[in-house]
Amino acid sequence: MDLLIVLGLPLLGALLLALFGARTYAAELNAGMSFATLVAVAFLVLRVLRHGSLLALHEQFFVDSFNVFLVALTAFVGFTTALFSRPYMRIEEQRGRLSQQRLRLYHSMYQLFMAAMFLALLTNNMGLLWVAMEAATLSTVLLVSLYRTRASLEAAWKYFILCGVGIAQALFGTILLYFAAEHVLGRQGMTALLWTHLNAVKGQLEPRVLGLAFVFLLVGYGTKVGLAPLHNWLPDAHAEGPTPVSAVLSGLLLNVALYAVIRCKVLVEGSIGSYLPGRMLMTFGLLSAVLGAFFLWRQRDIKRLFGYSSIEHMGIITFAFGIGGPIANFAALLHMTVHSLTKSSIFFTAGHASQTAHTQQMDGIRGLVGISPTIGWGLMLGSLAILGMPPFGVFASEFLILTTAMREHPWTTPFLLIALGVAFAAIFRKVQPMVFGESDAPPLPHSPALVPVFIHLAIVLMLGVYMPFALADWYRAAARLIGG
Amino acid sequence: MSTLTIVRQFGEVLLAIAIAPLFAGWIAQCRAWLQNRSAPPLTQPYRMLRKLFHKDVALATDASPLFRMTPYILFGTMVLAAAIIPSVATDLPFARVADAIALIGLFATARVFLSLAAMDIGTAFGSMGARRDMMIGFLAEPALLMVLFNAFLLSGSTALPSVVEASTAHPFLIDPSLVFAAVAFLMVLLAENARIPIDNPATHLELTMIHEAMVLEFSARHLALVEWSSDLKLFNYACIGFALFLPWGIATHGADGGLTLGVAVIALLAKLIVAGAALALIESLSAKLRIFRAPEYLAMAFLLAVLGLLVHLLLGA
Amino acid sequence: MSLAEWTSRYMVALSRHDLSLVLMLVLGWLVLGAAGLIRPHRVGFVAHVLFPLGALAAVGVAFLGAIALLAGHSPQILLLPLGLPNLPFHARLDTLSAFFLLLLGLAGAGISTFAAGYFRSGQGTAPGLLCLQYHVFLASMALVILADDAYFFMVVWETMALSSYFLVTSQHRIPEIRRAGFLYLLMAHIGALCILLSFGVLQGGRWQFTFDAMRGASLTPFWASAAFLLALIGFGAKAGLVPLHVWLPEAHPAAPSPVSALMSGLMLKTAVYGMLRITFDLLHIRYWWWGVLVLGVGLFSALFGAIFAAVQTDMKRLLAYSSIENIGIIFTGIGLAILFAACGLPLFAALALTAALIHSLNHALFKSLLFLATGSVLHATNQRSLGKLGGLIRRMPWVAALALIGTLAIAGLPPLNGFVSEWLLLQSFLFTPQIPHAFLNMLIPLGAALLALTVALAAYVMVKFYGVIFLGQHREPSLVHAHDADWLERIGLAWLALGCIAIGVMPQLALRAAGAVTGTLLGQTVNLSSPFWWIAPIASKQASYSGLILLAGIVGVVGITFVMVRVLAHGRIRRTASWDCGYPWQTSRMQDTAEGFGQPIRHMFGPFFRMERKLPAPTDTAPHYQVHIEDRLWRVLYLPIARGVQRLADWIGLLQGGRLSIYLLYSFLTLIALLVFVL
Amino acid sequence: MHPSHMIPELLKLLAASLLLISFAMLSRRRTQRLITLFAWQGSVLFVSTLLVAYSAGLTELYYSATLTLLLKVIALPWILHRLTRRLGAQWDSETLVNIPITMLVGLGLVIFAFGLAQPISRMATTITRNTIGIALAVIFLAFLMMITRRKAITQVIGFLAMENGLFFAATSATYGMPMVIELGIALDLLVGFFILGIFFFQIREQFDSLDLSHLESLKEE
Repeated sequence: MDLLIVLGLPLLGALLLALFGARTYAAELNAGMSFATLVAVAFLVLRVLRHGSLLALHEQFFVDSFNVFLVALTAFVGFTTALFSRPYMRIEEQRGRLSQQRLRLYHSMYQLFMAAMFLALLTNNMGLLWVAMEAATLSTVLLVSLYRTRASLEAAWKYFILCGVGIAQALFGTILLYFAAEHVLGRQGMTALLWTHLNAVKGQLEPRVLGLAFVFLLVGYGTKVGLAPLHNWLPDAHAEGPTPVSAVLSGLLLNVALYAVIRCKVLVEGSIGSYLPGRMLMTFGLLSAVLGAFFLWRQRDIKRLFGYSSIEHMGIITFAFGIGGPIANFAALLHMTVHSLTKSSIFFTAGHASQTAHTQQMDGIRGLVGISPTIGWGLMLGSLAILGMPPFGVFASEFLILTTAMREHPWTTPFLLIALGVAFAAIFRKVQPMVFGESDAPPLPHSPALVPVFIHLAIVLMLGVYMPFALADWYRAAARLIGG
Repeated sequence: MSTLTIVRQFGEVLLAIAIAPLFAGWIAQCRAWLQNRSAPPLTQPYRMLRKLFHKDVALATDASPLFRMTPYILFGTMVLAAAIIPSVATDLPFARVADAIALIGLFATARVFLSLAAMDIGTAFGSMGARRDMMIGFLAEPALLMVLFNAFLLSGSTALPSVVEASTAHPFLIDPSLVFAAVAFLMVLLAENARIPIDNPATHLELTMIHEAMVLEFSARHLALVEWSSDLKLFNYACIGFALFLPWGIATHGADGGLTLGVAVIALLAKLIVAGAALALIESLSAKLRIFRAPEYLAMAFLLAVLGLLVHLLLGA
Repeated sequence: MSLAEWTSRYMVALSRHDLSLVLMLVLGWLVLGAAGLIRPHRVGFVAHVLFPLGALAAVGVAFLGAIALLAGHSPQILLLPLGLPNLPFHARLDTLSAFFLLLLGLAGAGISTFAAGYFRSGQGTAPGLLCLQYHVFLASMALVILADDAYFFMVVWETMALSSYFLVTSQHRIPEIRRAGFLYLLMAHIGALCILLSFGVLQGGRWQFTFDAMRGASLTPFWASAAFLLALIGFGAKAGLVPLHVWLPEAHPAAPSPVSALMSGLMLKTAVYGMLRITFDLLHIRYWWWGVLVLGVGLFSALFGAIFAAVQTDMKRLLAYSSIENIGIIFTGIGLAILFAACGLPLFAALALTAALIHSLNHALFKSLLFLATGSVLHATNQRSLGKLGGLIRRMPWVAALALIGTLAIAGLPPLNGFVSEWLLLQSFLFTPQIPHAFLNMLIPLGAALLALTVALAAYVMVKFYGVIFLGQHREPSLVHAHDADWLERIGLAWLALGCIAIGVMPQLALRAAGAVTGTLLGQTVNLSSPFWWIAPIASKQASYSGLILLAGIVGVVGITFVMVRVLAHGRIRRTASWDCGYPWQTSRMQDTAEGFGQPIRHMFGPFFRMERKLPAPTDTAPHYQVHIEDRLWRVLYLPIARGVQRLADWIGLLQGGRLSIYLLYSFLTLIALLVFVL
Repeated sequence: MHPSHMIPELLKLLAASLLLISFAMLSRRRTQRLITLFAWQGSVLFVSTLLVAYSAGLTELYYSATLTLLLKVIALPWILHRLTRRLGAQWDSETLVNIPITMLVGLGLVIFAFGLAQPISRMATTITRNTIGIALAVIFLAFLMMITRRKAITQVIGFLAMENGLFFAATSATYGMPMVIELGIALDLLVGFFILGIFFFQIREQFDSLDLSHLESLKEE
């Protein structure tokens, strides 16, 4: 039941905001709806914690330890982002970059996007998963092109075409999956696409077909994860869309796409019973991490910079899932969490920073601590966190990933070392002058909403030095479920 | 330790203090003869000291306490060194306070203080001399250490008394490695004591002087102490050389009654006479090197010491 | 009952709860740091309340460390309610950590006291924030020493780097300082990653990141060596071993002087600690070539540091390079220890290790002392360049006198502490001919010569340092207004100077402390039976040294001489101008400059440097001489790496050409490739 | 000859024609023609779906057949025609790779697709066994078309052609996906298409052309 509420609330929000999105209280409404969703999710989570995983509506929807924590994360970041976007969008509007109508579009699309992601996470049906992913793409296309500038249009177009084509591959993969499942499960009751059923019989599915299916699914959803070399849409979309959108793209959409990939990986690995999928993920992961790191080196635009850093981190996570096994999966899940928290908080500060300096070019941003200490320190700490500096949680996961890699696949560690080292140099040499040094820019008209930033960073910090048992068990259960 | 050893200890120290100027004077006399000048009397150094002690001190206006302390410290370290080196007998209460390496350290202390004092007044010459003297120092020390390595390999100890006793145990042993080491030591000795070919104690030609440049600002009793301690330094080096290479005659532990001590003193004087003459000869035969030839010279010394070492390891003595 | 009994009983009682007490003090540091944020801009409160308290805590840490060393009981372990699931933070206090705690406390106390007088409000970070960063830095160093599992270790290790980075960049408005900070943090991070990988090799199995598990794990020779090399790179980068030293001469001068003291005096020692921990504790086996490697690197770093220190013209850079030199000496000792241990000569290994440990302690004391002294000079004159100082002994007698002790100590002169450790190291070199390897037993003795050269060079450098700053004439007229340090600073300096003297005249105490460590690490100690003023590490017959008697002797003789001279020669003292060689127009500018003092070194060790000299032409009306010294390694090693990354980045950038068709092509080709792969 | 035997033959015929149309699309330059071809492709798809529905007697396939008819034969082509006329984008400028080479590559892709489909067709139980290879080929060719074309509209047509291939795969290989999914997919397609429509106008008003060469400013310079 509350599962339906979780799905329904954002849809309702989308509807309401489509109607009243242009009003002055739209931003508050947006935040309010997101908060309601968060509460509903909290109830859902409690139920799952109490009674374990559950199925609903003819098994079309289900919640297990893997997706429930992603749902919680999504709801939380969705809420904080809504909080952040309130003052941010106000300022944008004041500066005349957005009209009331655009704001309406923005708000309702934001809610729609959330709805799509919840659907993708909660559905048990691989087909619906695909539909939801497509829906998420479409809604974000509109969000990315919100400013209707040449650059934003170009970014949106590329985003649309690349992800559309990618998602088409995913559909073909899904068809193949269905094709294989049908022989085992038959057509009755439409169970042939239900993940739980597939998971139950994965041993009997035809390996060759699933091998092919996995390739298509990987390429398809991998495009949305932003795995190199399918990543090209990502930096453009992150740089040109409004900052809150960049935050949710990096923080949530990538996770959801990766979630889809992992669901498929579980099935396929079970079927063909070889390390092939794992190896593929590891290769993609390493490639993305290294390429992402080197891309970072030559960035000038602050949001582009952190877009590439998302590619790098998604690479690391994918790599960890590729290694598989309790520790690596655990680390990967942890990294998913801390990355989305940290990255979204960074985008918050970056957005305000570029508003303060009236430019996204990093050479134009200077001496933030002088102008507004909260923004400056927020950016500095966030960057240090994302660079894997303890005691932040990102370090915890990287610690586990590196040590496990050293144990299981030593040959990969040099690449990881290069990736992390280069990324560190690349990001930090840009961030330092932005935060420190002199500047004479005036502070922002609206006081920036940096509470979300520090909440996120606080959680990340806590995960680095102390992990609540509930959370730990939760991760462990999920890790066991992914297996590999 | 018995009163006897203490008496012996003080006796040795006093002897050293007493005859160090004499040794310097003797060398000067030999040099004069070799360069057929009319030689100054042997007592010349003593007269000089006496005169200096009774003069008034002309102290530079902004000389710091460091400057005024230095002569005493120099003298102190040198006397202490004399107390440590077994020049007459090995069984000395002070001998175990510092082994040969610590002895080098002691000399280094003296050098550093002198250099600091030289820089204290802030004249061009002072700091120039200090710089050069420190340079000679850090070039000489590795060579000296290698020499000590040789001694150590033979006796299994860096404590001079043990070295002496080890080598006097089987008399007239000439280990081939010692030959190299001895030459190296001699070269170091010349360099460390500001003698030709590195420095010329008799010069006041400003651009070439090292030691003299440093002591330029000292006067009267300060100068006296500085001079005396440099005499002591030379004497000490000579005694180290004797201990390492010609230990015969030194009264060893146990066998050090009055008679042997007398013999030891005679032996010491004999050695000093010979050594002084030899030094004078070398100095008169060799020409002073340019300051930047010094590295080559001391590298040579180092090389010889290392050769000695290798020879020893090779012949597995 | 008698006082002795009472104290001993008291000690035992204390030593039982050593670890928890230490942790409490560390927590106290953190609390003090946080308290700084209450009134971030109130200098009085921060400086005169918080920092002295921090100093007290440091004394406590030192005291507890000393007790733990004396008690010498089996290590205490404590699990903290923090950390990863299945991996709570483990803290452990054994003799090795106790020794370094002692070091940390002793030096830390002096530095904190000094800092209380030093920090003023002004440009840059607010005092309160500085206080936080400072105490977090101290605490993290203490925790690094106490950590007993890889994760805890890495967390506090990086926290240490981070807090020190913020301290270094406290004057972040100056671009050079930002650059230094960046370089520092980058090197620190890469080093940390290497250490992390080394732990990855050492781990005892899944989730087995505690040091105990690592001790249990058995590695093949290949992996053992891999772990060792990774650790060497990681800790070497932190310690500033050549060629990983480039950050050090930049970062240490950039920081405020107390922080430079902390970094040079203490932080570098945590790297030494880590090296010892992994090599002698976690790894169950050692190979002789490890020792040779460390020895070589150490000797080279030592010589390199000394040579570069000799040509510096900035007093803090000079000290930074001299830190590289001393770290090199310490690692030389470690290398010898590994070599001896691998060759089955535990006694000599113990000797070398003792030398390394004591030198760590000494360096912590005198390097902090000197950095703090430069801090006072900086405050008094606002000058860091040696070329603009001089004659300060007459303006700041206190600082000058205390700095003189530090100078003599670091120059390795008896009867001070620097000499003790160097003497021990040379002693252990004397046994290298006994190594059962042809060539090694002939080559390594030469290392002793190299060491001697380094030590003598250090003396040269220190004469330059002290002479140019404190002696001679003022090179700038403004120096007349220089004022002496205030009382808190003096106390801090005096404390450290006292430490130098104490260890110098009573080396046996340090020897016993180090003995406890070697006893646990190697199961072997040097001879500790001699009385406290006397050391004879192997045998009294073999070699012995007594700082106390030496000092007493010198003082005695000097005293007697002084009295005699007073009695016999009663010449008066006449103040006159210094002798001008008949050229009366001498100015203070005619003194030997720092460059001039470095000239022989430049001349002799030319190949080490990259020199850019600007010589005046004979016709110049205003002749101007300028020389710029640069580290060759920077151009040979680091710039190529940077360029390589840049080039690679440019190539990879071409992937993002902006053409949609090309992007589509990528995904198409990926698809095809994968399909072929699964076919 | 009994119809139940004729149907498979017919389906193969249709599949072949589908492939033929894809090649034709690859070779055409004029946008109008492309749209017509796309419509033809849709109708072929429609017929084949009908046949499958009839032979397998699945009511839901009839629905999806009608869906195809409405969406792909009538709606989209019509809108596309209007768009092209409104935007005056009848002509596609030169392709990036010249046509013959494109054809050759296409040929290679077809072979690859068939080879890939072998194992799958072997285990297929549906009467439309080996058509999945053709579906795959259609998808590849559409992909190729998207890569080689310069204009926004032509890229979109390629995209839609790809969807057709997917539909064909779905029906031929698996008698169509569950209805829910079909509907969802159709919906997404429609929405996406309208968004595209909006985009065309936006792009036109910003760059006053639909030539993709204008959309190359975002890159690593």
